Amino acid sequence: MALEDMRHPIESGCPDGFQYMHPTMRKNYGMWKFHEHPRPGVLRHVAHSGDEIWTVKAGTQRILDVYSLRKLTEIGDKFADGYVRFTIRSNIEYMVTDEAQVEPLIKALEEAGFVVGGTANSVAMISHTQGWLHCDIPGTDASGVVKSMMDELIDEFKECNMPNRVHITTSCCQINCGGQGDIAINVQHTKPPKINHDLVANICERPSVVARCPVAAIRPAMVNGKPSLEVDEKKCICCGACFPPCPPMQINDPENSKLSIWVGGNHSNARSKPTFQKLVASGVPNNPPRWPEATAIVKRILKEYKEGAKDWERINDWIDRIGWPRFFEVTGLPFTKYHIDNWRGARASLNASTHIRF
Amino acid sequence: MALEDMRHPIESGCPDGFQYMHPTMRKNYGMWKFHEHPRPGVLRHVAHSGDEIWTVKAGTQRILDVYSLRKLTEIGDKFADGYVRFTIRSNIEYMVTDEAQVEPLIKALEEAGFVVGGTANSVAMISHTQGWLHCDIPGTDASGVVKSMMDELIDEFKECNMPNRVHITTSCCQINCGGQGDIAINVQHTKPPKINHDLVANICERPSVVARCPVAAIRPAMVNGKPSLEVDEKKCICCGACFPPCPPMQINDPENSKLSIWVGGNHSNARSKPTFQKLVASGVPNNPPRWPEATAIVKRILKEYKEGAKDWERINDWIDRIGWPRFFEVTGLPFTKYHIDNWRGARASLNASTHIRF
Amino acid sequence: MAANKIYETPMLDELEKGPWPSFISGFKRLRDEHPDERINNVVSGLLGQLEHSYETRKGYWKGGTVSVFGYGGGIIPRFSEVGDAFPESKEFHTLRVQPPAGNYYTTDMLNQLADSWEKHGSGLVTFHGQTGNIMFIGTNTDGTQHFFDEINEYGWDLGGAGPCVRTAMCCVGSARCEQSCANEHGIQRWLVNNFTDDVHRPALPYKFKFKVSGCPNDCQNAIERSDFAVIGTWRDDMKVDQEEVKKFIEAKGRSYIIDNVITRCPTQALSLNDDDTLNVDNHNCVRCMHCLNVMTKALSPGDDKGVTILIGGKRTLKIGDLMGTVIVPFKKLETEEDYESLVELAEETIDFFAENALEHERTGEMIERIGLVNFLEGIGVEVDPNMVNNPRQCSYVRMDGWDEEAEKWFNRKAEEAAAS
Amino acid sequence: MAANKIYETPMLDELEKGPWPSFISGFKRLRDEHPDERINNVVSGLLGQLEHSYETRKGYWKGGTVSVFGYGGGIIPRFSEVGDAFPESKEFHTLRVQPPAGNYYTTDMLNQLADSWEKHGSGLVTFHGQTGNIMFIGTNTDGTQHFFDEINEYGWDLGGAGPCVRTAMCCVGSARCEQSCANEHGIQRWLVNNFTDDVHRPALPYKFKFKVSGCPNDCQNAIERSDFAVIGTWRDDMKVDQEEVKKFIEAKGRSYIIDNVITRCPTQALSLNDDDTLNVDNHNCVRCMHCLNVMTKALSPGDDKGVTILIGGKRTLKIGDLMGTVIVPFKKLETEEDYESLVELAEETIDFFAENALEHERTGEMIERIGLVNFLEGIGVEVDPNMVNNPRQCSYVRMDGWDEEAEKWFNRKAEEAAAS
Ligand code: SRM
Ligand code: SRM
Ligand code: SRM
Ligand code: SRM
Ligand code: SF4
Ligand code: SF4
Ligand code: SF4
Ligand code: SF4
Ligand code: SF4
Ligand code: SF4
Ligand code: SF4
Ligand code: SF4
Repeated sequence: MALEDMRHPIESGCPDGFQYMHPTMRKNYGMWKFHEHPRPGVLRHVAHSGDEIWTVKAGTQRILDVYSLRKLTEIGDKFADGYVRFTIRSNIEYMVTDEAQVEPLIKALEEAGFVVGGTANSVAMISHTQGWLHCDIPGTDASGVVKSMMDELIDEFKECNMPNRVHITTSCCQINCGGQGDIAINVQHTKPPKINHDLVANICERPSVVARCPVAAIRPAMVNGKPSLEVDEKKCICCGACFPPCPPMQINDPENSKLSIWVGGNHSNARSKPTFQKLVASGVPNNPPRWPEATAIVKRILKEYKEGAKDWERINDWIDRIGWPRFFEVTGLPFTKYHIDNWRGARASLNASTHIRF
Repeated sequence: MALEDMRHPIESGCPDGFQYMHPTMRKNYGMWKFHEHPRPGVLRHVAHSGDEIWTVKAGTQRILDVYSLRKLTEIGDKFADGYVRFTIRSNIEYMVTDEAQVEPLIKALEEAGFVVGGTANSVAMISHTQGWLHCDIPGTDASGVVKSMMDELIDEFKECNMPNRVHITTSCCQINCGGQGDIAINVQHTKPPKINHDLVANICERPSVVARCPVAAIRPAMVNGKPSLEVDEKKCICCGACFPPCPPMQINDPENSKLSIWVGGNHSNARSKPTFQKLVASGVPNNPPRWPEATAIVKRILKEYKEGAKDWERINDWIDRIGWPRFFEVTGLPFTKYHIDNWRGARASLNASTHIRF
Repeated sequence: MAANKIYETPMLDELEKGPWPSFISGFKRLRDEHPDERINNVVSGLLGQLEHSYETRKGYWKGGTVSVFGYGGGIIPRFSEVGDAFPESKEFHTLRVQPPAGNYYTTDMLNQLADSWEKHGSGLVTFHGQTGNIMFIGTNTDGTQHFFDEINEYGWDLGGAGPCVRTAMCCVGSARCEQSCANEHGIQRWLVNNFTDDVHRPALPYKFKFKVSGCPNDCQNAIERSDFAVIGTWRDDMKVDQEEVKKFIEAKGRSYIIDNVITRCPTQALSLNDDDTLNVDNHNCVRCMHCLNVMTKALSPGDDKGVTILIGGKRTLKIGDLMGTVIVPFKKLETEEDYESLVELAEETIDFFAENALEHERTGEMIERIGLVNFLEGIGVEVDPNMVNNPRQCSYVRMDGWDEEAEKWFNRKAEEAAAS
Repeated sequence: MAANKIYETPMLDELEKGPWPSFISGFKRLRDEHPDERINNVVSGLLGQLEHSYETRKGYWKGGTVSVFGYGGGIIPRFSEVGDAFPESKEFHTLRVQPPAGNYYTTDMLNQLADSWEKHGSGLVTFHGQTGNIMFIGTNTDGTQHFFDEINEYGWDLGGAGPCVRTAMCCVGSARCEQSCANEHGIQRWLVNNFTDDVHRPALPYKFKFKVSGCPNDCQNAIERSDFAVIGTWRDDMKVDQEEVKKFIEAKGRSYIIDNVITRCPTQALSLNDDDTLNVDNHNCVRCMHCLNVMTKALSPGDDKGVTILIGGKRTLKIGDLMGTVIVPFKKLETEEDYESLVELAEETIDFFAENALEHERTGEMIERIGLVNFLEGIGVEVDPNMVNNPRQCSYVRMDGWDEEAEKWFNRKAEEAAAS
């Protein structure tokens, strides 16, 4: 098609949400008084005007086929005035004004196979990324990992019997598009990239690949007559940062790309300031289709957290109180030299005191 | 004298303290039960055996002429069984077993011009260094600064009406032989060293001088035909580290060598882990013989601490609770760009939260 | 209808088991039941390639360059490295489409989007990706253009991909949350829609993300995950409904409120009076939200609302995760001028970023490299003690400008005093 | 007698005013009243030069090389840069003499030292310098040798100066303090006297300091100021005398104990029972000492005492102040073997330091450069979670040895279990 015939985009940007918002929410915008949590998966928000919004939250497979999507809209039409929203964890929320609508709505959702829950002090829907399904650099899958884990954690999603919200995230490469989390399951490569030297010259802009390496382990080199790249394997920390700009730097490896588990990432400012997650386990096999080893560790941590933490303590709050030595003791996870940070600012992570846990 | 006639040292090292220790302390070594603080400057330690040691602590000019020293020993002979010790802050301690000895001892010390106090929640004797009196690199004096300040703080030394112990330190150059402290008065140079190029070649081992610079601002250079050193004044942080190994790098300057004041250094593990001191004021004139400007700031900080802190809060504990914005508010000290750290690991000092003080 | 070729998927079949909704079952429905053979085949190929990934534990997509006419970004192009084995899905691009602020939809609109996507794409869609975009996953180059042309006509635009301003996110906030201290939706649209050109035509050193949360609970992870985080808060005293406090204590008991509220305050700003009323030291309250979260009826934010702005959050590359740093402790957002000055600050920030960041360097990394003060001076923001946890610990700094800097502070304080 | 020449000292005279003991008055006494003219003159010159420093705000001493026969260090040599103006004190060296562990003296011994110093030196002395040495300040090269020869005969030896093992310090501890969990004096002498050669003959990359505190109050600032800090602590439950607790509450009131003890515990390990007895969660107590400090009669350390060892504390040069890091969370010190193994650890550390540190690099800086783990492996110490505030935050690490390392941990735990 000739250029002039091409359609020019309307740069409308981010649409106004009000046009799709439930009228009661529009009416009471910014004038909400309080909320209650009548049961898992349901929130009752009351406005100063006296109006109420009952929210029913349901978990889905994040990646929806149009059938599932239409099923969700159909339920919305029947039971929820035709208004929905999605949460940051890809849960769907139906908002109704009349308590009477709640039970039928829940029934319809559950009959359709969706899972009502994920509110308050539950294990929230695990947020995930693309993985083998679509990304160009994944070390593992995303949807599959999450489906496997949610199958095991579904009761914790449906009931609210954790000390506080548990926000779990996953990422399918060390770039970590999934956020940090109370528990995070991430990829951890353990070997330097295998370089396909024949391709480097044509595919990779060598200087910018060199610049990508966090530890300056890459240098340009001639390999069998062709301009290529060389990695100092002593320096290489197997982060995979060189792979996206230069696919011949093959970092993904069926055997040596492992999973690692991190805990204590808390982004809310409630109580303590936001905290970064910390490494607790690594070398976990990347084991499709159901990744049982990773799930087992997650469940073990959740069990101890559930038993050991006080109400309202997030995982980081709990560990702050009992101390890391105790965390490793109760979870039975090994403490290794790899747990001792040696990255920038690592000094702040060392114990410069006699505060010892016995 | 010919070598063979020289006397060979007896390498006896650190002497055994027991030979000089009060017999009651020797007897009850490691078997003390508790202590009380009957009055400022006096401690009563009781052993499991029932024995008691009454300690009377007195402040002195740290650098003693033999007259003052003999005065102290004479008092020790008359009133304290001939046993004394010195504390880490160069106070002298007399230890007696009989309460009746305490008052006469105090009287004798005070008549001789020494100051009884410095215990518990007082302002302890300021620990200091050598300064112009003896060091080869000082930016200011030490004994004189401390004498001037103690003249002003003597009541806080003699009475115990601070929320907790106040440990003040001073140092006479940026090397900081004085430790950190609840309050520290340090030297802060503000201009790069003036280099005496004629002397560098003969006096300085240039490579090791270059190596001393924390910011790699020094490079070897030929200056009017002679091998010398050059400083990149953009990089130079005026730390003076190049001066000791190379005196021609004249860092000390009557005008531009200023004093800075730091607070919150706490080395005990009580409550929080040990903390580093933080910069609060700089650009304070180095103003002999009495340094009134520095003393005024110290007194202002002590005043607010005394009024604002809870019992047992050290200065760092107090500021932790009220927050730094409030500290600058109540002390009236200016907050400047220099307070924002940009040294290694500075990131940990930035506020990555919405915890704000209003 | 059905796909021409069905690939064996023994491993993926395992993911149809278990109580959680199965994406694989959804895929199979498209493969086996959808009326459009194109969709049957595309999804069949996708399943085949995915099974192959599961078996070999490797990914087989590579990037490329696909965009819609007039734009440089917004598409994540995917070409299969095993296209010969699974030709049906050898092109499988994703369109990133900006959601409405707050992620609201009518069911009708969702159905309409589904209709369009069935015409041109795989029938697979995600609400939403981690940056907040609707991800329409799986179409070829033509489909990309046609689908965009169609939905763009009824109000939808592409989001960001590549080194550009990215799609923004905000929490549900004012629409349904009593904690909200800000008009999240307005803030998001004021900000991101001021930069549509930078969204559609990647020309920055690297990506730049806005996220907006209505209160310090930060339900959008804005501090950790965005370059420019805007978070609602308040400046005056929090509101205490003492009657509700008493009710709370009647219901839960004194020790419950002591153990779960009083002792959890990070700054000991709370105390319980003998008459079961609550005492708040608002001067020391740091607006962490905890007590308001526990006592939703009794406690609420004050009236003097505004936002705190933090800059520089991001994930791992290339120096490790960074959280944003406070650069504006408090800013009112009431008048049009207030919003304009917010947008100006964003412009200053992005201009400075564009000029000073290295290639593929995020704002947080840039600040780490040049120091916060240089950044503040670059965007014309004054220092404030709320920007730091504590003042400097190291004496290694040249301070010969001390007197002028002190002067600045005293003048500012004098002005503030005069103003108030 | 009197000095031949008296210099005007208008500025120093100001320091004779005020209630605090004046060092200047002391100097003048030596200048004007001491029977020995040598002393009158030396101190007169000193006063003259010091006044000159006060007036010009500069120091006028330079270093040099002076030592006693057989030793390389222990002396701080000082030659005046303005010796022509103040010839009497143009040589003004300081001897650093090691004090007895704990800083105890009989008055007789002090007098004897004063006698010797009057014979050979200025009559100025400090108990003690910041590293703990007795500093005999001010003598010439001959005086240095003769004074040392004389006091060395009756039991005194030089301390460290230069790149060597330095004079050590310990608190009063067991001799008079109920908090003491260690034999501070024994530890100090076991350690430093094992290295007398390294004290007297500087041959290390840089200085190395030992400091010993009997409990976590750390009255010697060991964590901040020493390369090798040994600090007493205990492993079993602290001792609680409930009767004394009750007395304390009777005397001070409940709210006092709540506000000053219960709520100040860093780990909330304390709770007050309704019968006014105290409950200690020893499992979560981190031995910070606070509650014991406040309630000296009611609370005391347990019986299973030992020490925690931290390495790498120092002040500002060259990377900023560093505190020591825990490398041994707990070590019993009862038998001779225990002390020997402590000394061995010190030897391992100093050997590793000698071999691996750069010139003028302290242990803490070395550890910062090579990483704690490399240091631990170098001295053969196993990792322990008590060494860190928290595990690593950054994923940038190569972990292909994970399984072996995990194995090590499990084996150690198994052995410990078997042992206990
Ligand atoms: C799709 C998505 C994951 C998901 O399934 O939800 C995603 C997918 C990719 N991310 Fe991401 N990122 C996604 C949200 C994030 C987030 C979360 C967020 O935005 O809150 C982060 C962490 C926050 C941040 O910005 O740091 C994130 C940090 C990255 C990074 C590392 C950026 C950094 O500075 O550390 C990269 C690598 C890069 O940009 O070079 C990256 C790159 C990528 C690429 C483009 C990989 C590549 O370079 O080709 C992935 C394309 C996958 C695909 O085929 O679609 N993605 N990425 C998310 C975007 C969907 C959407 O637009 O809504
Ligand atoms: C004598 C001395 C040890 C020595 O061998 O010289 C000593 C002796 C005692 N200290 Fe200390 N401390 C001594 C220097 C220190 C230091 C080091 C310093 O001053 O530079 C510290 C750490 C400094 C810091 O943290 O910056 C120190 C931190 C403590 C603490 C912790 C205070 C806190 O809450 O943070 C206590 C506990 C207390 O106050 O009850 C303590 C308690 C004590 C007790 C009460 C212990 C006891 O039960 O006997 C002793 C009586 C002190 C008094 O005079 O009130 N001592 N104490 C030192 C006296 C110095 C002086 O003359 O002023
Ligand atoms: C005399 C004394 C100050 C005082 O009046 O008390 C002192 C005086 C000097 N110190 Fe110091 N330091 C003294 C205790 C300290 C301490 C405190 C301590 O040991 O607890 C420190 C901080 C702790 C530490 O070790 O870091 C200290 C950290 C330094 C440094 C910096 C070391 C570092 O790694 O940062 C230097 C510079 C150097 O060694 O190159 C230094 C260097 C010096 C020199 C030798 C300056 C020089 O290079 O010529 C000073 C000689 C002054 C003189 O003429 O006597 N002095 N010095 C203290 C030693 C007396 C004694 O032996 O008892
Ligand atoms: C719907 C949602 C915002 C949105 O626009 O999508 C949301 C909504 C609410 N959040 Fe949130 N939060 C939502 C994601 C988050 C996140 C981000 C995330 O999940 O990745 C965080 C920060 C995560 C972190 O810290 O790592 C978050 C931290 C909180 C907190 C702080 C919890 C804490 O104590 O640390 C509260 C306060 C509370 O729990 O009472 C909170 C409270 C709430 C309340 C109760 C606010 C209110 O009064 O309405 C809302 C009901 C939540 C519920 O379903 O129980 N919300 N909330 C998000 C639901 C996600 C989901 O479907 O599971
Ligand atoms: S985490 Fe990595 S693999 Fe997964 S979507 Fe993001 S970039 Fe792709
Ligand atoms: S994997 Fe990471 S560390 Fe290794 S070469 Fe590539 S970029 Fe550098
Ligand atoms: S602080 Fe500096 S000037 Fe003062 S004694 Fe130590 S080294 Fe010398
Ligand atoms: S003063 Fe410090 S920063 Fe400046 S040149 Fe000398 S050593 Fe370097
Ligand atoms: S961030 Fe605050 S305002 Fe927004 S949804 Fe969460 S709790 Fe409500
Ligand atoms: S909001 Fe947070 S800081 Fe403020 S009073 Fe409540 S708990 Fe304390
Ligand atoms: S450190 Fe502990 S044992 Fe030593 S004197 Fe101080 S309080 Fe007593
Ligand atoms: S010693 Fe410290 S940590 Fe232990 S109980 Fe007492 S106050 Fe708490």
